[in-house]
Amino acid sequence: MLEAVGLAAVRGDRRLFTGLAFSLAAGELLYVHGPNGSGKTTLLRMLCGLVLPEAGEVRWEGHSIRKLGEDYRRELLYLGHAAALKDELTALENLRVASALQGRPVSERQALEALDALGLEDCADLPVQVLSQGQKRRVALARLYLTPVRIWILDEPFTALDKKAVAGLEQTLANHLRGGGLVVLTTHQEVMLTAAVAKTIAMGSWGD
Amino acid sequence: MLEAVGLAAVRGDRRLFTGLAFSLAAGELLYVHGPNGSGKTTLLRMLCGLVLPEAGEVRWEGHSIRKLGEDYRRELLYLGHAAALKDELTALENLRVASALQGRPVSERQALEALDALGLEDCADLPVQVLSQGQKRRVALARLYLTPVRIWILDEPFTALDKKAVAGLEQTLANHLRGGGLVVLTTHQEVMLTAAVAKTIAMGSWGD
Amino acid sequence: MWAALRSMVMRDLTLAVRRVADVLTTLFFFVIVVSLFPLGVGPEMETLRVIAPGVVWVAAILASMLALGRLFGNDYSDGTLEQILLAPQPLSLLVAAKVLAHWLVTGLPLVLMAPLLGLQFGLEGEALWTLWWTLLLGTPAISLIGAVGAALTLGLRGGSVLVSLLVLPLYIPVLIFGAGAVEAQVSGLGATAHLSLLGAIAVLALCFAPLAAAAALRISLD
Amino acid sequence: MWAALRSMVMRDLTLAVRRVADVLTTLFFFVIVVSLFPLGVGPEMETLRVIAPGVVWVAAILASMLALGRLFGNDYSDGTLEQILLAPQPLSLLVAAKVLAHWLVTGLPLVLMAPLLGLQFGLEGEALWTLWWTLLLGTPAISLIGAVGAALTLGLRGGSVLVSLLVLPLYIPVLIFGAGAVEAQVSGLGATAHLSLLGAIAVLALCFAPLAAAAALRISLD
Amino acid sequence: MSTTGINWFKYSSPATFYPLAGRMIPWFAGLAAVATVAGLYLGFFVAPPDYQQGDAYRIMFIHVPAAWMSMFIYVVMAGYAALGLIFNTRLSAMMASALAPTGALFTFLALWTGALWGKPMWGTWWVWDARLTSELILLFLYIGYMSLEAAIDDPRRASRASGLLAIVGVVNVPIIYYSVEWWNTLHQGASISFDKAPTMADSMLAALLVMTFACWMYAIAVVLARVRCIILERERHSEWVLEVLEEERR
Amino acid sequence: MSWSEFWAMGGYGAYVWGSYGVALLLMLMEVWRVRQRRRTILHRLGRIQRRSGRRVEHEA
Ligand code: HEM
Ligand SMILES: Nc1ncnc2c1ncn2[C@@H]1O[C@H](COP(=O)(O)OP(=O)(O)OP(=O)(O)O)[C@@H](O)[C@H]1O
Ligand SMILES: Nc1ncnc2c1ncn2[C@@H]1O[C@H](COP(=O)(O)OP(=O)(O)OP(=O)(O)O)[C@@H](O)[C@H]1O
Ligand SMILES: [Mg+2]
Ligand SMILES: [Mg+2]
Repeated sequence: MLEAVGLAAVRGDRRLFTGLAFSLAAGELLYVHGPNGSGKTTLLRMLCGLVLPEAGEVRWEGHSIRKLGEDYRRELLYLGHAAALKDELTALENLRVASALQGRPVSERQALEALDALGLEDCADLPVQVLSQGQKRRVALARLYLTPVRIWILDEPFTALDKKAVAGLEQTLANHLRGGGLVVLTTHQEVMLTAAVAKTIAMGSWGD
Repeated sequence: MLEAVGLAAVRGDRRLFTGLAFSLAAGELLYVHGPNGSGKTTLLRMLCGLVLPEAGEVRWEGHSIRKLGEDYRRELLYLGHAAALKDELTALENLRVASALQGRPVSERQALEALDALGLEDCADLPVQVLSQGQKRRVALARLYLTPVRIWILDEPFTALDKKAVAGLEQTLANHLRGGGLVVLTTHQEVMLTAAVAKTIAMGSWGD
Repeated sequence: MWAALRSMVMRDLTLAVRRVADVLTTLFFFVIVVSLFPLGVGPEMETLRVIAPGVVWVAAILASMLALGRLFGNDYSDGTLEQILLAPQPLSLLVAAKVLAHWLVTGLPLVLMAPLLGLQFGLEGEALWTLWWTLLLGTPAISLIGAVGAALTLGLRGGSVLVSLLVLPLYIPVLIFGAGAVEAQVSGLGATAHLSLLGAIAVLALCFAPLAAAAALRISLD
Repeated sequence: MWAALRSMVMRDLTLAVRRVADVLTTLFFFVIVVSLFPLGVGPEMETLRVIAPGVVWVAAILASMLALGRLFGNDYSDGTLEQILLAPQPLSLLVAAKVLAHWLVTGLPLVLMAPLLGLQFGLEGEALWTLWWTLLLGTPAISLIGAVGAALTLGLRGGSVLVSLLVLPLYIPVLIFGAGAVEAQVSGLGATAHLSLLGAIAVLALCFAPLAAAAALRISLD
Repeated sequence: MSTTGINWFKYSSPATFYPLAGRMIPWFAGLAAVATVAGLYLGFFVAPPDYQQGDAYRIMFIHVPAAWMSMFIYVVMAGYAALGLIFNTRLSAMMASALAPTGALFTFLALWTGALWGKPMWGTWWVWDARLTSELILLFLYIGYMSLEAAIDDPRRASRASGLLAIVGVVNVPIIYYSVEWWNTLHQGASISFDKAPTMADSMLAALLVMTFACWMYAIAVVLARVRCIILERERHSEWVLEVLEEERR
Repeated sequence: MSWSEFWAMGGYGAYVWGSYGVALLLMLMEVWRVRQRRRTILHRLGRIQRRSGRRVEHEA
């Protein structure tokens, strides 16, 4: 169970939110929405432990994530605004390096399968530089098929994806939830998933 | 009259378009649309003379714009993806510097009026750094109210603008067209203007 | 046209005032590099006096080279450079205006600071004066030549290191005459020959560098 | 864990091979700066031999300082650094792995090239050998210390100049012992004392710099 | 109409040059091999030892051609770059970038062989003499040219940018040369100067000329081979490349 | 003149052969690099050709 208790964020002059709280059990999805600049990305990075809360704390299974440290990070997969890909490496190399960093090296075959699942079979050996925006995004998303972690924190994963890929990703998210995973998601796009299952947080209403 | 004759663009490996041609008379609007990466920005920058066509040429009143040089640039206003604002200068200073560069210095009063017209009266003396995305965009757009040039080339001018500002900008464009101006426009958003008046070019269909 | 040029210079100066940290860092870099040498070479005044002009000049070149990144870099990344290219003025004049502002902000402080550093190395009187003159003539040439390199490497990966690779060979004549003048003065030969050559280089650079830099900008923004 | 560290090093080395221009530019910057000195100071071999260790060392420091921008910079701007922070390995070890790769790519070539430059300055035999050893011990320390500065200035405007202000003072001991060793050797005192001090600095840096850099990275990404 | 004419010209000239170069390469390579063997024979077996330098002077037969080539190639490269920039012809730009590595190679060889010659003759590997210094700077110019070209991803933009650099550099070469000469001779008598072999035997001169010829042939062959690669890389999307490849495969 | 004398070059053997050896080595390396480059580009072109061939079939 992922819990936020009385979270507050201040960036520069602005107080983005205060007293933000929620709890998310296994199999639940949290949909964070709100206008640009309302603090969605800040919240997600706070949940990962990248941003230090001004007040409050984030807890995983009842323990503060700052105490848990590596043990929490081992359960976590975060995909941010930036795709975290190296332009000079091929899609395949990027995927394998990312997995090894995550502490779970994968074989070439496994990585290829994940790329296949996203329709990237032709691009596996191309440097990411020459891929289109949407293809880049998919390479980043391929990690979802590789690392069996419980918490997925996804910042606008649907951007730059075409219709078919959006549907596929929604399917993947649903499967993950059915398997007892947790998902925290932000998106500006209206997708079916967010309409149905979701617990939501509307940003821009927590500030003062 | 602005004409394109057999334009071709190659970026890196990709041939973005070949044999692209159109002509645009006074009072006409050209709406360029197409998916991401299809070459819209490239085309617009080519029309400004910033990008050298791989083949073909752009003509203004029958003469190649490469020959015309400064005479063409004097008739032209281009607003690109980037707002071309200096974070450290105030909105007012930014506007006056931009106009002076364009060869038509404006007085403080004129600049303030233009900012007023866009609802920026409170922000005129703030450094652009602290303005919101939409306000920054408006400062850039304020140049439309200042420099009486005939050709407007606007790359996604509607991004980050709220509903009211979009309507205002459409009005401005319509006025400019009525006054015998030319507009080349790209946008991903569906706006009324593009539905009604426009000559359109669909990118992504000119390549091979 | 003059209005456009003047507003260009004024804008860059205003920006420099608002970002004063940038200006100071160049100056401090210069001071630090010069001060590193006694540490590396040892404290004998005799040696130091001999190498002083060379060291000051190399440090000045390195410092103004590092500042080159800011000559067009900020304007490039926020889109202003596109607007400058589209202005109905000769691009080379606008470039010259920008270089002037850049020199006032990065080159001139070095020139003013150099005599102090020369004193630390045991230079005196005539020698110091000559050093000052060479810097006054040489640093504008350096800014001008550097502008070409900066324009060529705009927006490239690892541009800051690349720019040094490109412009350092071109700086060599300036360095030779600049540092040589002081030595010639000290050895009693007189520095006029060196100084006039430096002046000639500066004038040449003033005539051609803005043109080359303008061409390079057009290429870089394509 | 070793797998993660190894893949970190291998990744950075692979990237360096793909961007070989980046690697070469650091090396050539070093070569060019060293070659500038004779041009500034004059061609007398006597003077050159005296200042050689200082010049080589100052150039090595400047070259590796310029390369610091790339240590975390690329990973920062494409988002990989966030992922590295989120990896379930101790961040300081990952940082150490990155610094190792960076040294192999930017420091080691300098070390290998230095004897050639020493020859150009008329150094020979023992002196050359000592210079080589000081660089072999000193450049890792420089990379390690630089990592802290690079991590602190990540994403700041004018970061590249700022980083030099931060790290140069920390480099001074390395510079003093590095250049001093060669002089001690030449003057017959023997360089062991200097070399062991350098070694001690390197070991200290190895122990603490990764921790400090890791903390700095967490701060910079907040 | 006129635009199609320009198109045809621009696309076809690499297309016609590519097979032509392919046919010429074996000839130049063969000439290079023959001339090298002949030159080495003349240089090592026919030419007598120098009365002052002994056999060490035989380094000359590679050093002097390499030094000459390094300078010629730079000028030729800048010329092609200028043509490419002014007339926007693709082939000249490609020629310029094909020349650079070979020029850098010869520059390095001139430095290397010169250093190896200097050690026995002057007792030092290196002096900061005018000619030596400007040769070193020439190497830097080549490297800068190649680095800039490598750093830009788009080949068309890369060749324009590096072409501009080559031109700026060539303007600077004489300036550098004279400034270095001045710098070096102004305030000290040349402590060490080039001893030209006082009377060069005919056989020495012959060997030198033949080796120079060999270097020329080698350079032309290699550059043509490289420019063929560059043509293929840059034109790989045009029809004729695929056709030519089909033909070659047959 | 014996071969050993020839290789000794009157005591300058290391310098003379160092020069010619490195020259030869670098030239061979250059030739090899050019060949490598040609092989790479031909390989890539082959792929492009096969792909475009496939596309044509597809359309037909
Ligand atoms: C690293 C050291 C050296 C470099 C960079 C170098 C460079 C050059 C260059 C650039 C040239 C062509 C100059 C011209 O044609 O005007 C040249 C020619 C020549 N060099 Fe060297 N050189 C070096 C060392 C030596 C040494 C040690 C010797 C003999 C002791 C030597 C003897 C010659 C001779 C005889 C010529 C032909 C001169 C002529 O044709 O005018 N060089 N060298
Ligand atoms: N250093 C800073 N100084 C001042 N304000 C800051 C600073 N850093 C961030 N901000 C502000 O804090 C807010 C952070 O927004 P955040 O990135 O979390 O928004 P978001 O909801 O993810 O927006 P988007 O939908 O555009 O992704 C923004 O309004 C930004 O202007
Ligand atoms: N140097 C390059 N090498 C390879 N491809 C390039 C290079 N520069 C641009 N491109 C490609 O050319 C295309 C240019 O797209 P452009 O910016 O014109 O698209 P756009 O239609 O404006 O897209 P958007 O809607 O995202 O603004 C992109 O697909 C880009 O990947
Ligand atoms: Mg966000
Ligand atoms: Mg666009």
